[in-house]
Amino acid sequence: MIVAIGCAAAFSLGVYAVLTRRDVIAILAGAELMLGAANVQLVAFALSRGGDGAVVSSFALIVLVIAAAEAAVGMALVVTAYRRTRRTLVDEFGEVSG
Amino acid sequence: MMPLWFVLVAPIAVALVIAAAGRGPVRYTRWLALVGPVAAAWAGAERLADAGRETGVAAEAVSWFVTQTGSIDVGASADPIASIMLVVVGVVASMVVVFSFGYMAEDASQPRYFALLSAFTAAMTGLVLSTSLVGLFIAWELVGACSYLLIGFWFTKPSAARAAVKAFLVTRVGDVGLLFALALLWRETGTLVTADVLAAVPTLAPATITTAALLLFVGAAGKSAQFPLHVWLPDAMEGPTPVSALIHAATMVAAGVFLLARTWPLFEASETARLVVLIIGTVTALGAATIAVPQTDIKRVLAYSTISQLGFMFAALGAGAWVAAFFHLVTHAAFKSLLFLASGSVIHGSGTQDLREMGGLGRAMPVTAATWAVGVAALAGLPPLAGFFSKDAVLDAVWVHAPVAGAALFIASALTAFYSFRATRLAFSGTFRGAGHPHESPLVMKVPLVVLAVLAATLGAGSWWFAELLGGHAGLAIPIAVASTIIAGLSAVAGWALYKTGPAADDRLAGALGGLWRAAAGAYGIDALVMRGAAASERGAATASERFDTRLVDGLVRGIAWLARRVGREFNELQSGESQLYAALVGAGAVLLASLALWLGR
Amino acid sequence: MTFLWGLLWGLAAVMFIAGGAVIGVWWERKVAARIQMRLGPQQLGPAGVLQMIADVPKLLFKEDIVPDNADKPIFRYAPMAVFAPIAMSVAVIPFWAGWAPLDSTVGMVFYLAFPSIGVLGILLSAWSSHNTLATIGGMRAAAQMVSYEVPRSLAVLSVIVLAGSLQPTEVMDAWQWWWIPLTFVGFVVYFIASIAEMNRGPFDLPEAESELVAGYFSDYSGFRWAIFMMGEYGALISASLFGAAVFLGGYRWLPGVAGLAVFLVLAMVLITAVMWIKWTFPRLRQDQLMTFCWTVLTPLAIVQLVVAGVVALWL
Amino acid sequence: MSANDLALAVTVTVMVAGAAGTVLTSDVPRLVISLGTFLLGVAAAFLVMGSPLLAVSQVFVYVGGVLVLVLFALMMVRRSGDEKPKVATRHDLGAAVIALGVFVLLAAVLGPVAADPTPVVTAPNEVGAILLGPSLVAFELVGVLLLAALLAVLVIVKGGEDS
Repeated sequence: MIVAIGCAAAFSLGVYAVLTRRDVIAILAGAELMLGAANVQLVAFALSRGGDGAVVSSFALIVLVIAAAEAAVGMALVVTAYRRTRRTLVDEFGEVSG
Repeated sequence: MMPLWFVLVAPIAVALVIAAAGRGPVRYTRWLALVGPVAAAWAGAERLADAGRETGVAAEAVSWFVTQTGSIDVGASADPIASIMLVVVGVVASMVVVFSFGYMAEDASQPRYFALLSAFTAAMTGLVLSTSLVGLFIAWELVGACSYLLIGFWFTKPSAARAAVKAFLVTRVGDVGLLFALALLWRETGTLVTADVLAAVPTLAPATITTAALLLFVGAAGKSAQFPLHVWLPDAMEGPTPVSALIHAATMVAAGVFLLARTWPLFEASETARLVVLIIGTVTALGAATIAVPQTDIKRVLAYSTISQLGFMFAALGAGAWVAAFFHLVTHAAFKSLLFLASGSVIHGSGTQDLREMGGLGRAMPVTAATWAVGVAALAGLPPLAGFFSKDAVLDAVWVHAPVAGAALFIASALTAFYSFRATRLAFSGTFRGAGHPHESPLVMKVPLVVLAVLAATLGAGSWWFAELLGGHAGLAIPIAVASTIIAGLSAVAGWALYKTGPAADDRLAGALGGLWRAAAGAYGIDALVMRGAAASERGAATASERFDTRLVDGLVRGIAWLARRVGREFNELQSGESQLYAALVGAGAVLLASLALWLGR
Repeated sequence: MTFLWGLLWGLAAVMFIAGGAVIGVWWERKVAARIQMRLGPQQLGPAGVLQMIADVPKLLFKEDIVPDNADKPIFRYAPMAVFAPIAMSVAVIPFWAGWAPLDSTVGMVFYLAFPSIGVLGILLSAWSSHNTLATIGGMRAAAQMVSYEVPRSLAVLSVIVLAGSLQPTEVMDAWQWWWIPLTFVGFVVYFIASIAEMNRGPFDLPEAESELVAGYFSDYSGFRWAIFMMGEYGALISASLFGAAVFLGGYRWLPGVAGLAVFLVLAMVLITAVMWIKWTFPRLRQDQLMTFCWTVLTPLAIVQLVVAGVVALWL
Repeated sequence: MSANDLALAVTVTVMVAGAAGTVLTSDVPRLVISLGTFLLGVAAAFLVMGSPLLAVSQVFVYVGGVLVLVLFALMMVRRSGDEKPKVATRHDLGAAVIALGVFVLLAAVLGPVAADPTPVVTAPNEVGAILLGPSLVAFELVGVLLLAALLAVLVIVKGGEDS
C-alpha cells in the first residue's frame, strides 16, 4: 500500500514535470521520475504477488538499462539541438514542428 | 469429339494472339480467326451426328460461387439446340471470316477486326453452350460488347460511333429485363442452372412464370431487335458489312430466339407471355417489312428485312411453334448472311450502298448476282429454297393458332418478296447509274457466297430431320404452302416488273401511296419516338439524379468538407507544435479512458 | 542490522580515510621532496613527521570563505558529497580472510559504483561557486571521471569473471597467484584509470593551477578545501587498497596478520607509485586525455576481459 | 509495523520527496540534488526489497551516469553570465489536474491490490543465471539496444558538428 501510493505519487509528479517544464532536460528528468517509480512499483508488485526475486530483478535490470539508454540518447539530442539553436526550451523548438 | 472447352478457349486465345501480333503478320495470323468458328462448327456437327444418344450432358461445370441459398454454377454442355446453334455460328462465322479476308484487305486495323471477330465467336459459343443462365448472361453481355466494338469499328466516323453507342444502350434496356428475370428466377427457384430452373417451372406460381417469361422476352427483344427495341439494328449497319452478316443477321440477333427456345417451358406454361410474344412478333414482322420497301440503302433494306424475319420467328414462338421458329432461324442465318455478304460484295465492287446509284451489276459481277438471286428467292420463300420450308412452317403454325396474325404475316411475306425483288432489280438490272467501274470481287469473297448459296438453297431439305431432332411436327401444310408460294411469287413478279424503270418507280409509288410511303421511308418515326422517349425519360432520370447528386450527395460531401474544415480550423489551435500540449492531451485521454474502463468494468 | 553495521563501518572508514589522508599528504610531501629536493617534510621533526602536524591546524584554522555570489548551502556541503562516497567505497575492501567491513554480495559493483557519486559532488561544488573557471574545471572532471570509469570497470570485470562472484571476500578466496600475469594488462588499465578517477597528475586537468586556478575547488579554502584534499587522498588510498587486494592478491600471500601486513605494504607501494607518476609525468591535454581513455585503455580492458573470459571458460 | 515496512516507508518517502523537489524547484543544482535523492531512494527501495544488485546498478547507472549526464547537460546549456540560471517552468492547473488524475487512478487501482512486498533476498548469481538463461534473448537485445543507442548518440552529436 505504501509503496503503491508512493510510486503513484512519484509517477504523477513525473507526469507533472513533463507537462509543465519548459526545459527539455528537466522534462527528461521528469521522465526519469516516471521510469524509476514504475520500476520500483514493478518489483514491489511482483514480490508481493510471490514473484521469483531473480526473475523480477533481471526484468527490472533490463528496464533500468533501457531507460538509461533512452536518457543518453535524449541528452545527445538536447546537446545537439542546443549547439545548433542555442536553445533548450521546448517552446523555442517551434520550428521543429514544421 | 471436339472438347467444348476448346471451342470456348481457342477463339479467346486466338483473339489475344492476333491482337498481340499486330499489323505486320496479320496476313498470316488472320487465318487463325478461323480456328474458333471451325472448331465450333465441328463440335456442333459431331454432336448432331450423335444426336439422341448424348443430349444435355454437362461437359464441364464448376461452382462459381456459393451462397447461403444455393450455388451459382457455370458449365458448358451441348444439347441439340446448342449443337445446331454451334453449327450455324461456326459455319456463318467461318464464311464471314473468309469473306473478310477480301473485304477488309485494305483496312489498316485488321488485327483489331479479326481479334474482335474471334472474341465474338467465343462469346457466342459461350452463350450457346452455357448450362446456366448466369453463364448465358455473361456471354450475352460479351456478345453485346463485341457487337458494340464491331459496329463502332470505324470509330473515327461519327455516325459509326453514335450507332455503336445507340446499339449498346438500346440492347442494354433489354438486358435489364433479362437481369431482372434472372433475379426473379433465382429468388423463386434458388438456382440458375437452366435445366434446374426449367424443371422447377411446374412448381412456380403462374404470375411468376408470366413475369419471368415476359422479362426474358424483354431481354430477347432487345437483342433480337423486336419492336420497339429494334431501332438500333438499322443504325448498326454502320459497321463493316461482314460484321452485319455475322452479328446482325445470323448470330447475335438470333440469340433472343435461342434464349426463348432454351427457356421454352416457361413460355409453354404461360399463355399471356406467348400472346405478347405473338403480338410483338407479328407487329415487328409486318411493320419492318413495310419499312423495308421504300429504303434506298441496300443494307438498310436487309436490316429491316432481318427485323421482319425475326418478327416471323417470334410470331412462331408466340404461336407455340418453337421448332418452326428455330428452323427459320437456321435457314434465315444461311440466306440472310448470304444476302449481307453479297451486298458487301456489291458495295465492294460498286463503291456505293445506294440502290439508286447501282444498276446493271448483274453483268459486272455475275457470281455475286447469282448468289444474291438465290438468297433473295430464299428470303421471299420461293420453293424449293430453304426459306420456303421454314417460312411455310411459321405461317402454318401462326395461321392455325391465330388467323389474324397469320393474315398479317401473309401480308408481310408478300412485302418481303416485293422489296427483295425491288432491290434485286434496282441493283443488278439495267445500266450502272453510279460513278466508276463496278467489278467482281476476288475469289476469297466469292467462295463464301457460293457455299452459303448452296446452303440457302438446300437447307430446306433438312426440315424433316430437324423436326425429328427437336420433336416438332414434320411435313408441309400444303394449302398454306401453295397460298404463300402464290402470294410470294406474285409479289416478287410485281416488285421485279414495277422497277423495270429503275428508281423512278419509287416516285410513282410514293405518289400513289402518299403519306404512307413517306411514313414507311421514315420508319414511321419510331426511331425518333423511341429515342425521344428514351431521351426524355433518360433526361428526367438524369435530372433527378443530377438533383440528387448536387443537392444531397454534393451537399453531404460539401457539408462534410465544410465540417472538416471548420473542425480543422478549430483544432488548428491545438496543433501548435508544443509537444507538451500533446503529452497533456495524451495523459488526459489516458486518465479518462482508464477511469471509464474502470467505471464500466465494475 | 545491515544498515547499522554499514553506518558504523562508514564512520570508521571516514576516520580511517581522514587519518590516511593526513599521512598521505605527509608521505607525498616526503616523496615529492625526495624527488624534487624539497626540504620541509624532510627536516621538520624526526623524518619530517611534524610537517603533517603543522599542516592540519593550518587547514582547520584558515578562514572559511564562502563567496557572495555562490549558491551557499550547496557550496558548503558539496565537498561532503565528494568525500563521502569515497569513504563508503572503502567499506567493501577485503582486509582479512573472509572479512570486509561491509561484505556485500555485490561489493565489487558497489566499489565501482559509489565513487561516481563523487563526480556529482564535484559538479555541484563547481556549479555552486558560480565561477567560470570552476565550472570548466568541474565539467572537465566530470567528463574525465565518467569516461575513465568505463575502462576501470571493465578491468575489474576481468577479475570478477575469473572469480565468478561479485562478493569481494569470495573473489579473494578464489584468487590465484597466476592471476597476476593473466590480469596484468587489466591491472595496468585499472591503475591508470584510477589515477584519472582521482584527478591526480598527469590527469589533473580539472584542477590545473596554471590554467584553471585549481579548477572546481578554486573558490574553496580552509577545511572545505581540506575535504577535497581528503577526498583525493581517500580515493588514492581506496583505489590502492582495492587494487592491491583484487589484482595483487592482498592478504593471500601470507596467512594471518602477516597477510594483512603484506596487503598494506602492497597498497603503500601502489600509493607511492601513484605519487611517483604524478611528479614525473607532464600533464595531458584534454583531447589526449579522452583519446587515451577511449582508444587505448578501453580496448585494452576489453581484450583483457576476453582473455579472462576464455580462461574462465577453460577452467 | 514491521522494520521492513518502516524501511519501505522511509525509502518511499525519500523517493516522493526527491520527486517533489525535482518537479518544484527551478534551481539547477537543487533539481539535480532532488533527482539524485529520488534515484537514491529508488536504489534504497530495491535494497530493502532484497535486491542489492538492482540497488547498486541503480546507483551505478543513474546516479553515477544519468544524473551526471543531466547535470552536465544543464551546466553546458545554462552557462549564462552573472544571472542565476533557472529551469524554466510554466506551472499549470490543467497539468496539475491531469497529474492528479494519474495519481488517483494509479493509487485507486494499485493501492488495494498491491500489498507491500516482503523482501526476497536475491543473490546476484541468480539474476545472472536468469539473464543468461531464460532471458538470454532479452539480455542480448538489450545489448543490441545499447549499441544502437551508442551509435545514435555518436551520429546525433557528429551530425550536429558537421552543419
